[in-house]
Amino acid sequence: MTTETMRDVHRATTRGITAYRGYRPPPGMISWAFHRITGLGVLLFLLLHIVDIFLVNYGPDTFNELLFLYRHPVFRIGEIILVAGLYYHAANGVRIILIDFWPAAYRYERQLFYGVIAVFLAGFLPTAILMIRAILT
Amino acid sequence: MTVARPHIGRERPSGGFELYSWYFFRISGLLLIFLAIGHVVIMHVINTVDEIDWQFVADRWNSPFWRAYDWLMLFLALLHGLNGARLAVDDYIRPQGWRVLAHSILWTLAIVFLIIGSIAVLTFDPSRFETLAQAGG
Amino acid sequence: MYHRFDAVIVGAGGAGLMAAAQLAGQCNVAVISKLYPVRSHTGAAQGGIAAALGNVEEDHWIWHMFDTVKGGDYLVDQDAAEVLAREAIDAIIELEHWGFPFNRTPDGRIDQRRFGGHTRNFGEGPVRRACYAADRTGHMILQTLYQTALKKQVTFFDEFMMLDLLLTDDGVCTGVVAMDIETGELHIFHAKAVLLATGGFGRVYKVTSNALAATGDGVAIAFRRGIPLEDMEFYQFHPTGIYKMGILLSEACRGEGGILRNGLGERFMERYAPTLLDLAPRDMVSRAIYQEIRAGRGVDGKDYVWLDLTHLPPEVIETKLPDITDFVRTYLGLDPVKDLIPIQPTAHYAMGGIPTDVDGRVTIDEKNTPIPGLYAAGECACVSVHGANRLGTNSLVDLVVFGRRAGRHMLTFVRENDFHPLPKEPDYRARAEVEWILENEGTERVATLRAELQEAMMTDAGVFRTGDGLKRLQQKLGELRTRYSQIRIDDKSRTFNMELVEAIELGFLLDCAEAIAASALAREESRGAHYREDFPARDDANWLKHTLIARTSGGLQLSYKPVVITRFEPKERVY
Amino acid sequence: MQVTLRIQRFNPETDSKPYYREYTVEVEPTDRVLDALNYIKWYQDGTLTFRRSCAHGVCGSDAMRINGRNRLACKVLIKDLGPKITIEPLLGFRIIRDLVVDMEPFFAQYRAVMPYLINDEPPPVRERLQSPEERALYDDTTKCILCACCTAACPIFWTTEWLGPAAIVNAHRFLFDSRDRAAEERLAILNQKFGVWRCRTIFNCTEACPRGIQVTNAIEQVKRRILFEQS
Ligand SMILES: Cc1cc2nc3c(=O)[nH]c(=O)nc-3n(C[C@H](O)[C@H](O)[C@H](O)COP(=O)(O)OP(=O)(O)OC[C@H]3O[C@@H](n4cnc5c(N)ncnc54)[C@H](O)[C@@H]3O)c2cc1C
Ligand code: HEM
Ligand code: SF4
Ligand code: F3S
Ligand code: FES
Repeated sequence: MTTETMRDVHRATTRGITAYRGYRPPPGMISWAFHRITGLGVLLFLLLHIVDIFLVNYGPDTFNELLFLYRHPVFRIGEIILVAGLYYHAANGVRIILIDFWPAAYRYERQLFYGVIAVFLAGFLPTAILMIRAILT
Repeated sequence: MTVARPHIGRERPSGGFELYSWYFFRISGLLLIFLAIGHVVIMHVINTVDEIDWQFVADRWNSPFWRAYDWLMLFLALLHGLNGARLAVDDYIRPQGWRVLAHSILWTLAIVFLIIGSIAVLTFDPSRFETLAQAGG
Repeated sequence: MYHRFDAVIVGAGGAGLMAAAQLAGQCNVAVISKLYPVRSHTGAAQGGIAAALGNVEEDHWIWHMFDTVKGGDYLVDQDAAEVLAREAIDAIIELEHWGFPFNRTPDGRIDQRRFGGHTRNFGEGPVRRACYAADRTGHMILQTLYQTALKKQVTFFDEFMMLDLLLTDDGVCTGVVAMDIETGELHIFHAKAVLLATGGFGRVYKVTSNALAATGDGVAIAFRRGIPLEDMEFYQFHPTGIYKMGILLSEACRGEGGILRNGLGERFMERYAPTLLDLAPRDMVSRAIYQEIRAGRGVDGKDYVWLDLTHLPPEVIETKLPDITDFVRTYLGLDPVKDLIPIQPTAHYAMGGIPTDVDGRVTIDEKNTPIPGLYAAGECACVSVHGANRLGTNSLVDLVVFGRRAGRHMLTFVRENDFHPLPKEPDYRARAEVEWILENEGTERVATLRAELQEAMMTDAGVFRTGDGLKRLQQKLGELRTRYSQIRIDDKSRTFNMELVEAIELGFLLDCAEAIAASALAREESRGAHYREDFPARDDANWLKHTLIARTSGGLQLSYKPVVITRFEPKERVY
Repeated sequence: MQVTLRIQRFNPETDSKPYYREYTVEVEPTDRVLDALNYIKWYQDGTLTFRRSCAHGVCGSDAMRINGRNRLACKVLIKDLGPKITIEPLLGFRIIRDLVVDMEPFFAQYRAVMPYLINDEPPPVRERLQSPEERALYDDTTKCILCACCTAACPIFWTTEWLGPAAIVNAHRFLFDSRDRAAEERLAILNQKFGVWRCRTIFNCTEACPRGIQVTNAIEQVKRRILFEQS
């Protein structure tokens, strides 16, 4: 089948993103949804971050002025979420890579998923405590 | 009517890009565990945004190591993330025209951000501002 | 809508697809099926397909032929049985070359296992003759044949239901009429040759291993068009169906060493078949089970007994009978490794059907006169290789051997003959039937009638039969026939009207039931699967002959044709 | 016991869009969902439309969404679902009527991977040899009954064009068969844009497969095969 016919077939049948609501998601689907959301979220932050880092070239005044934004409480909370997202994305990414390259891994799909949650929490909780403490002081 | 279309004959399509993209996700992902998480831990956990300012960046980028580190992270994360965004585009935008447009935007973003990011990381010269500051102060 | 094909095959089970594979690429062929081909009931077959390959122990086609003849209680046409046993070997090899994933022996050849009634050296003891792929042999056959048909670019009309067969007044077959189920539209298929491969009619019985779609459509349509049906009284009950549900637990369970036990825990087959024990032919085992139950030795006084696999090594159960294990776990919540399985005989296979010769040509009388252009193969046909009782694994052989022969004969036929003109208004009968059912404003529900039919058939035309019972059954069928003209369906739309389909199918079931009842009442002897309590002995002097039953304007008409005997003289059947 | 089935209905002749109807039936806990559906069709509302045939999970006719997950109606028992059951057609396909969807695109995907043995070498007189170990490599994927539970459970299939897990399972069945000679062509098809790389290892397919096929594993094996053979 050519790409063209593949597309025809699909055009007549697809339900689009609304279909997500119609399926009671198994763990794998949840983990993927989070992987995608966190990946895109981190990307968004990265793009912003590149812009602001570019501003170092405009000298300390411009740059430091901008930093006030970063110190705003809303941003501080966003920062924690960013870290959470990245940790989750990294842990789940490792799970995916394991499934890809370790032939027996599919048997432990559920366990690996719980492993991701465990690794995520183990990394994130101490980080979060440190970060919250920093905000409060 | 469900008359089966005659089956489509043997053909030898070409592919390849998706394979490299898939591979790149995994390799860059593994490297990003060290780069991105290391970065986040250093910049957002051990140090906090309270401590970070223009001078902090300037000091850090005195070392070629950190410059290389940051540039590699920028490069990998940007391509990894935008490639991920491309997957999302393929999933959610199906009209051919819109899809081409979205892909063009992603590629443009990749090039533009790679350039401004590289300018920031590679061409930043703090001494320029130090002399300026001294001269002005 | 009008279509024109050299050959049209109705039914995409093993028989239909095997024939299609012969014709594809050689002539213009279409396959019509009311189900998607891979949904056909061949896919449910479990245990195996017999062929005397001799891969694991010595075996010869003539032993296979003998077992087939003896298993069929000598009602088998021996010329056909010889073709079956000889060509089985070729057919299996051909299937293997097409990709069939057989289980293998350690040296890489096709593995074989034991099955009921298959013996070494004319009955000395069990032999390993059944080639298999775990317990999904039928699934693999169906898949392999469908794949081959795709490879050969066969044209499929999926979810098209045949409603009528087009015969001219001078008795030539010119095509079929079918309904596109999705739209309700009628299509006329004009053809030089037509093959009926529509499968069995297990749904005339209440407890059956057959699919809901196994409603004898082809058999009934042929019957309605004046073609006689052969040996309809012989209907096989498989001993091991899941209690109440009828889901089949293959004979392979016993082939791998499973044992039947009554309520007292006894291995009761010792009393009925001392040599082959649990692997005796199905008719004998089914009767034995009922005799135990009648003698009060069913489990808890109920109408079931146990199938015991618990003594088998767990890995045999898991690897050689995985699907069966899955059925037992899913539907009974039991684990065959540890638990006894409640079983009961289940209606399984029609030995009778549309009479054909060894080339699949449909014949219409005692002299085997063929109808030009009409063929039948598979469970809907009766070449008579199964006689009064089919051996396990012989049906799949039947499909591939005679499906193949029918296909090849059709090919020569379509090359040598031209299209015959269609009769005038070819679809008027089918159209009338559809419109009648859609518009009838009666009071009877299809499901109620069907349930009563199945109940009556189970009681009076099941494993045990009596003259009185069959007469009572005929009366009941007459009553159901009248009530059928009073049906009313809720669904009046054209799009995918499954209620309409079920109503049409009920009509087919009634036809099959009538043929069974009348044939069974006439045969005053017991042979194979046909057991008359009022005539418990086999009577070769009067009854070593095939029944033919035809629908004529003056009612049902019975006639008989002789059995072909070539190598083996009828003997008493002991195991 | 009494159960309530909430069933999505749609008849293109009379309805502009799907809607739900509730039915209450008396069933045994050990009955199949299919039994309940049949009961409704036979004795309450003949217009309810669904496909079915074998009634014991081997023909693949009655794949549908039961309480939000793709299942065969004949392989789910009432007792495992409780008294409230929601039944909807498979996602991602055009609805023909009620629970019946157009399966043609699904079979088109299947045909696209050349699902048949290709070996143009003249065959031996007897069978081609294959060791039990070689046979075991593709055993799992021969079990597929083409029910579409997997493909219709894959979120990628709902939103974009791709071969889907069932087609890959059937490609796997031949790719890992030692008798087949067309691996290169099949891998080339699977390496295309809409091929295996669209799979994001979501595992919905494996979770849904009524035959217990390790669908994701099969897809991963194909990916690795392309990776190590093509690059
Ligand atoms: C549970 C079970 C297990 C079995 N196990 C074994 C075994 O181990 N070994 C063995 O040898 N045999 C076995 N059998 C018997 C064997 O499987 C069947 O007899 C055989 O598969 C019948 O094949 P067929 O091609 O004649 O028909 P089927 O496979 O039943 O196909 C019938 C075809 O006809 C089509 N059709 C029907 N009516 C119409 C119509 N009106 N219009 C259009 N198309 C129509 C259907 O769609 C279908 O495609 C088993 C049977 C059952 C039920
Ligand atoms: C920290 C280590 C990281 C690892 C181990 C990792 C791993 C992965 C992997 C393996 C994939 C491929 C998923 C698939 O093919 O199904 C992926 C996808 C993705 N990654 Fe990362 N990644 C990391 C960091 C990042 C970062 C920093 C970003 C953002 C800039 C990012 C954004 C994305 C996006 C958007 C996707 C696409 C998700 C999808 O649509 O399925 N990742 N990641
Ligand atoms: S892989 Fe499983 S779920 Fe998918 S079509 Fe085959 S049997 Fe159905
Ligand atoms: S659900 Fe879909 S994404 Fe892959 S693992 Fe299964 S095919
Ligand atoms: S009816 Fe055959 S799979 Fe459910």
